Amino acid sequence: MKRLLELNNITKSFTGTKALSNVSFNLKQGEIHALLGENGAGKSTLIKIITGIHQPDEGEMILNGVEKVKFNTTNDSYDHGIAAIYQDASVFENLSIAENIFMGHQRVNKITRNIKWKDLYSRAEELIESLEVKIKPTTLVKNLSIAEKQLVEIVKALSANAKILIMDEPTSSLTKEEIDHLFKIAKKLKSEGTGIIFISHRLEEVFEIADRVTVIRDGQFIGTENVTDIDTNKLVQMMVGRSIDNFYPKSEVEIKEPILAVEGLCRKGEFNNVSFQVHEGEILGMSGLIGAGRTEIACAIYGITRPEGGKILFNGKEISINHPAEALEAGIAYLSESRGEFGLVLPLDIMANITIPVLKETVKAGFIRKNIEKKMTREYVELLDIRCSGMGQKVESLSGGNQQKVAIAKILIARAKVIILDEPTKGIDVGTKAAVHELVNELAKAGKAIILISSEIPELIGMSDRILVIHEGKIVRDLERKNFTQERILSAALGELDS
Amino acid sequence: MPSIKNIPEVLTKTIKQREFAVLLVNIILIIIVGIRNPVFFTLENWKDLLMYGSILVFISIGQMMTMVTGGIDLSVGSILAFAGMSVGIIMRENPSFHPLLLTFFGVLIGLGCGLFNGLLIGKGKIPPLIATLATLSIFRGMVVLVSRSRWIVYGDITPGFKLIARGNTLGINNLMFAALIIAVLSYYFLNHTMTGREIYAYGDNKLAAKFVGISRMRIEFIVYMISGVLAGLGGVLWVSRVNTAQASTAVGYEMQTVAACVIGGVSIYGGVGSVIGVMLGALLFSIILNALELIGIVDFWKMSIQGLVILLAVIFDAIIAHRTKEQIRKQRRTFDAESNS
Amino acid sequence: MPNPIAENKMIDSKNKTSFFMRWEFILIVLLVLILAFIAILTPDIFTLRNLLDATITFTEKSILALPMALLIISGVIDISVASISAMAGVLMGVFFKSGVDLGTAVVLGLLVGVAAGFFNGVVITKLKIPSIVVTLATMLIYRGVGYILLGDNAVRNLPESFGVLGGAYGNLFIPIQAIIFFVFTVIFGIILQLSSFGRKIYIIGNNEHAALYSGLHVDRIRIILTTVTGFVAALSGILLTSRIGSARPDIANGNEMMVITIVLLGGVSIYGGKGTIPGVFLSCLILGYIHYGLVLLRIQEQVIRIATGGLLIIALLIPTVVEKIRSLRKIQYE
Amino acid sequence: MDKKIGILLILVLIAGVGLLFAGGAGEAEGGAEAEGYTLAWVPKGLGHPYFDSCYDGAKEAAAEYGDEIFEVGPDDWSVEGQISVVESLIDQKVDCIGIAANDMDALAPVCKKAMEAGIPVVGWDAAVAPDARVTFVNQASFEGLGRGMAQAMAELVDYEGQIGILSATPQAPNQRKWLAWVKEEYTDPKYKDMEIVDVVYGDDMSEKSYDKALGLMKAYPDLKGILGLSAVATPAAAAAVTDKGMIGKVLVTGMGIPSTMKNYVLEGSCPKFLLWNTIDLGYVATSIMHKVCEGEFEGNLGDEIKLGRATLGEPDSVYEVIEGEDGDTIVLLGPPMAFDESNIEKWAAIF
Repeated sequence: MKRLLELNNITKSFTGTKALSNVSFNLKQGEIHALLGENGAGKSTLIKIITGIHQPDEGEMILNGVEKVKFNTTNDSYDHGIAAIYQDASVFENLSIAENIFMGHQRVNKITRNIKWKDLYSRAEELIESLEVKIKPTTLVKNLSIAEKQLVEIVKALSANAKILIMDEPTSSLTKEEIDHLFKIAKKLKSEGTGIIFISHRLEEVFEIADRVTVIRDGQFIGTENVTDIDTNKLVQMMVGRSIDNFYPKSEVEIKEPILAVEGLCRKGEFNNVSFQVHEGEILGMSGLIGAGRTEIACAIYGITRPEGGKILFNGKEISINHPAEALEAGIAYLSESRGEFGLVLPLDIMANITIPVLKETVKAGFIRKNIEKKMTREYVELLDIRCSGMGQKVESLSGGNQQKVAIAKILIARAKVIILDEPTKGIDVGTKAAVHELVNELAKAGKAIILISSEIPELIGMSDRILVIHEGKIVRDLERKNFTQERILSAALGELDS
Repeated sequence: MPSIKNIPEVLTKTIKQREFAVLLVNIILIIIVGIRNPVFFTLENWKDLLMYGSILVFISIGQMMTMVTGGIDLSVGSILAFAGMSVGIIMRENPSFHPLLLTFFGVLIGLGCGLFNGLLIGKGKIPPLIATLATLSIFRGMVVLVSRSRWIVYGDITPGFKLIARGNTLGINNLMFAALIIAVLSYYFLNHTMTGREIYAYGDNKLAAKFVGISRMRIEFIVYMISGVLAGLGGVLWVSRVNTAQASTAVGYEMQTVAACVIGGVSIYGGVGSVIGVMLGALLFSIILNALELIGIVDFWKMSIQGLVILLAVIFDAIIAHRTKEQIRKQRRTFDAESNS
Repeated sequence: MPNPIAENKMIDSKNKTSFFMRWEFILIVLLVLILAFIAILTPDIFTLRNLLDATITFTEKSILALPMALLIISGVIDISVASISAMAGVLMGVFFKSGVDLGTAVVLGLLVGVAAGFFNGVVITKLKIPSIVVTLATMLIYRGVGYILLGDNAVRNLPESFGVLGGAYGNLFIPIQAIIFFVFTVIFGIILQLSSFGRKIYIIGNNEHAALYSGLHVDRIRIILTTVTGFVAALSGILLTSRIGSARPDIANGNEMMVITIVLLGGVSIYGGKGTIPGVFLSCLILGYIHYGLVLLRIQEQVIRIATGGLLIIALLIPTVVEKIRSLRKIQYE
Repeated sequence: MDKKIGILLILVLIAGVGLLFAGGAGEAEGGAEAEGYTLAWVPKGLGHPYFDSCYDGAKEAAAEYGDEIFEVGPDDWSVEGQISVVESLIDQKVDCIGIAANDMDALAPVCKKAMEAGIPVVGWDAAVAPDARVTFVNQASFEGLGRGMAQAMAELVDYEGQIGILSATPQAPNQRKWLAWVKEEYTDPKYKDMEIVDVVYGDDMSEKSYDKALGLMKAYPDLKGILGLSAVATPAAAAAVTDKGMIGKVLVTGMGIPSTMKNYVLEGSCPKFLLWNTIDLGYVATSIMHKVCEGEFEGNLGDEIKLGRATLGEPDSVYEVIEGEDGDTIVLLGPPMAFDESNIEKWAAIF
């Protein structure tokens, strides 16, 4: 089969730090090639070199086995039929779907140079339909759900009728059905001879869809395998350099008193009549599709938004929480799913980030005492073994996994009794993932009540004592551990109740 | 997804609501003032009003473009004065020059200033607010330097030059004609050319813009250039309208243009803004000034009242925006419980 | 996964930290050069007494630059300060005229500033309107109040004792204004650099969402800052009034631009989250003495105006250039 | 590439700023001489033809006495600006300061400070408080000019109809005094058919004054005349009248500078206006500054001084310190002088 793309001994460094060294990679026509590696392994950098956002310091890029190419802008790669879907949907909120799809590539009238709107919208219409989705191309993107924005991204890529399609964690914020849909599309394209580079942290997805898989670690090329020749453990080994025998070590903890209870919690358009209890030592899983209302419920409990009905009981006493500060005061902590936006202050150092919730404890006579702060921080840096050059290192220069650890440390330092973890392992590498799971168990052992929100059903099944399934803002299932099955949870999440 | 279906209506509605609101306020104001003082309705008055408004309109349009990219151009007032003063001097030295030639000079000077801003912001990566804050003083200083503290007075203005502002084209006063032309052109440019759309895209999401290969530098050069050119042209028309140019010409005018934009619903976060909105905003602003004149409101109240209007405009916007968000949220899904209750 | 922005940030931050290490240093060098400049060109004038006296001419702006720095670092800007100064000055005068004794009048004037700043803060935070737009509006409103009250008059013949405040003819060795300025610098320096409140300011300025999710009262802190700014603005207005011995609505015109210039030249990032009080303090002196020096050289005001603008631009270009040089070097190393 | 341009930009800026320094310094050199006194000439602000023509007179006198004179003033016409200018003049230890105060009281403290530092202060055009100056050269008695303008207006509209008044900045002391005298004059019964309908302020800015004048004509359709109380207001009003084609219907008078008023006088929108001889004002004030430095003149009531040349006010070129209207001591330049088509051409050429 013909080679669409060949990268030979690519090296790239940013201000001293080598992001890639001698990485080679190739993509055949009509194949789906998975690109795996822990966070900061260099996957995105490789992708950005292929799309022309970055230029390699060394190494060569060969198209169709013959043409040596060098891309200086994304337009160059676009013109060579390379299109990419980025994980963080990069869309223009205030522009229409159609404009988002064709921005920078609108067809214009030869003489008057004005954009051919009719043509634009009709082409957009076709493309959207080809995905069997129903959205008006004139809709402003800011009115779409995250998933729909992802789809816009995909359509954008298709519009290039690309020979090479790069999917950088396209599934990280899609629901199961949307993922299946996406895979259908991917396979369709594949059958038409398109080569697809597929990046994901969900190994099962890799096995489901990829033909070959290439692993890079710390900017080094580790190897390329046929998916049929390897299994999960082998793959994990390649990624982390060590094997992880047990992904989800569930340790039995005796469940004590109920500590937090919500009764008939409502908020128009988000969730309705939500009631549940969580006990000390319990890990309460929360499943459901993106946008089902899981995060909204958490935010309402944590005081980001105001519930419009129902009540929250803490240790049996009704409490009203109007601000996260009050939640923390009461003993409820929340880890947001997007750490960059809501979790961390990237430009500040680790110390400053971790101590935010307990700043007053670092203060003596009005001044922050660095030594106290250091002591408090070190404890958690060691506990979570955050890999850093020191407590003064800026968080933005940490790897994704370590950033997440810092975010978690911030939750722990608040000494909350109830901890809400929203997608704590989203987009972090397998190694850290295991560490996080370990930690969650530890917390449960220590008698904390934990609400674990996750889109990864295996994770929920592995970790939880009980699982609530949310669908369209309502709790549709409350499963005991003994009744956990992928199918039950999924069908409930999709709203197909088999009662 | 059931969610999306009903949202576009909601949104278009609110968008209308804003422009509509400005329009409404305009009308109400016109009526009130008209009742208080019939002179308001005289053709004379409207001519003055619009002549004042015209310059504000197209300079505000330039301002809008910079704001759409998420920037701002505080130096328009100084550029206007600089261009006006320079052209005045050129005219004083060579009264024989054709008005159009002089206008061309004005535009050229504006272009130069705009390019300088563009260079600082596009190349030098200086935040627009500060860059233009600095050039505001620089260009203002240049005004006095070139004038060598001799003003351009009525006597220096050639009859031909006076006609720039007072003459008519197709029966419409030149100022308004210019404003209209510029408005139409900008509308076309912003809504029907790739560059125009790229300006919105860039202001909307700079990262995404980078991904689709929109050049940051190009966009910023373009908008500050346009803003400069329009300010330069404005300077010429201004001098031709008031027949004088001095050190303090158009001091603080940038605030008026920003005000017109804000009232017209331009988002200072970038990405949002329409020519029509800005025109209405500028009109509203001119009407207020004119009205205060006519109703004989004591001079000293004017400043506060202007400020109040701007404040009300933005508060109104904020409330509308908040409402929309709530509406969209509440319509994301409906629960049986609610539907039967 | 780090997106390109994040990666660039990484590079920036690396430069910036090491760069900001040197930023204050650059300012010091600049200051020394300027003083040397004055000393050489006008040796007979270069006395400590004169230099201290000179501070009088820029204290009002300088003390205002301190809270403004905090405000901008927290991600808010207030361009209505000059108007608040004028309003406070006028109201103080009006109160005094209406028979209130001077002390009370001053206090009332300060309270007016507090109220004005508080109003700014509430509108900005509670209605979530960009601060620059809000204060653009209140700038006109507040400035107008002075004119509404005094119209074409000014409150004249305030008691001479009051004039001492402004240091205009207080015969102390160090003008009261200078003392106030230095004291304020120390206070604000401690607050921003050492206190937990200061830390919170940096956190909010860098990522207000994260701050909120970590339980910081973002709105409250910002309101406090605008209020403090209002207070200092009022104080600055009263000092000015005292210096010119009459309360008038047209004072402090355009000061907001000058103050912002000081703050930014001091190394504060207009995007919030970055900047230090020492930096701002230095840039106060730099701009103050540049102006003083050029006036001594009998250079026309407009030229000085241009020079100041040029200086600001140069200051702002330095980071860009430094960064470029660095990144180029780096690549060569590889 | 980028870097190159960045650096280039900086170089350009530095060069530019540098040049401007040079330029500025150059200007400052004006009229410098070895011996003689150093006189500081402080107008209300920079960039105004009126004050420029005053400075011309000042330079003439300085040259005559071999003194060095230089002009410094606030470019924003603000009280604060003027104060810091004087502050720096004190530090520079100039020999004498001649100032046209933006505010009588606001400038007093710093002028006192100057006097204490041994630097005499001579007021001209607009006074500082009496205790903060040696003397004040009054261009024309406020009463004389105020009543004069009132009469001129009355003659133009022959004693009947509505008139509007266009003044400068609200605070300006001169305008307020003139306005007072104008109103005083109109209390006389012979003006019973005349009515001052409104007083508006153009902040001494041409376009604002121009818009105000339009506003007056709009708000009062029966308006007969506009009285301009400043050298900016009058031409602006005249321009408005001319542009509105109201020549003859609305008549403008007041005070103005011949060169800026010429066309209006000839067109008839402003047939007549008043002013003093600004060059003489500068000349006299500077001469007095010199004498003060010499110690020949303390500004006591009745003191007399002889100037180098005859002036409009004093053909025999001898001036005497007289009692001013506010009981202060002043030197009066002389009566206001009227300009109309008979003499406009001649004077427009001069200033």
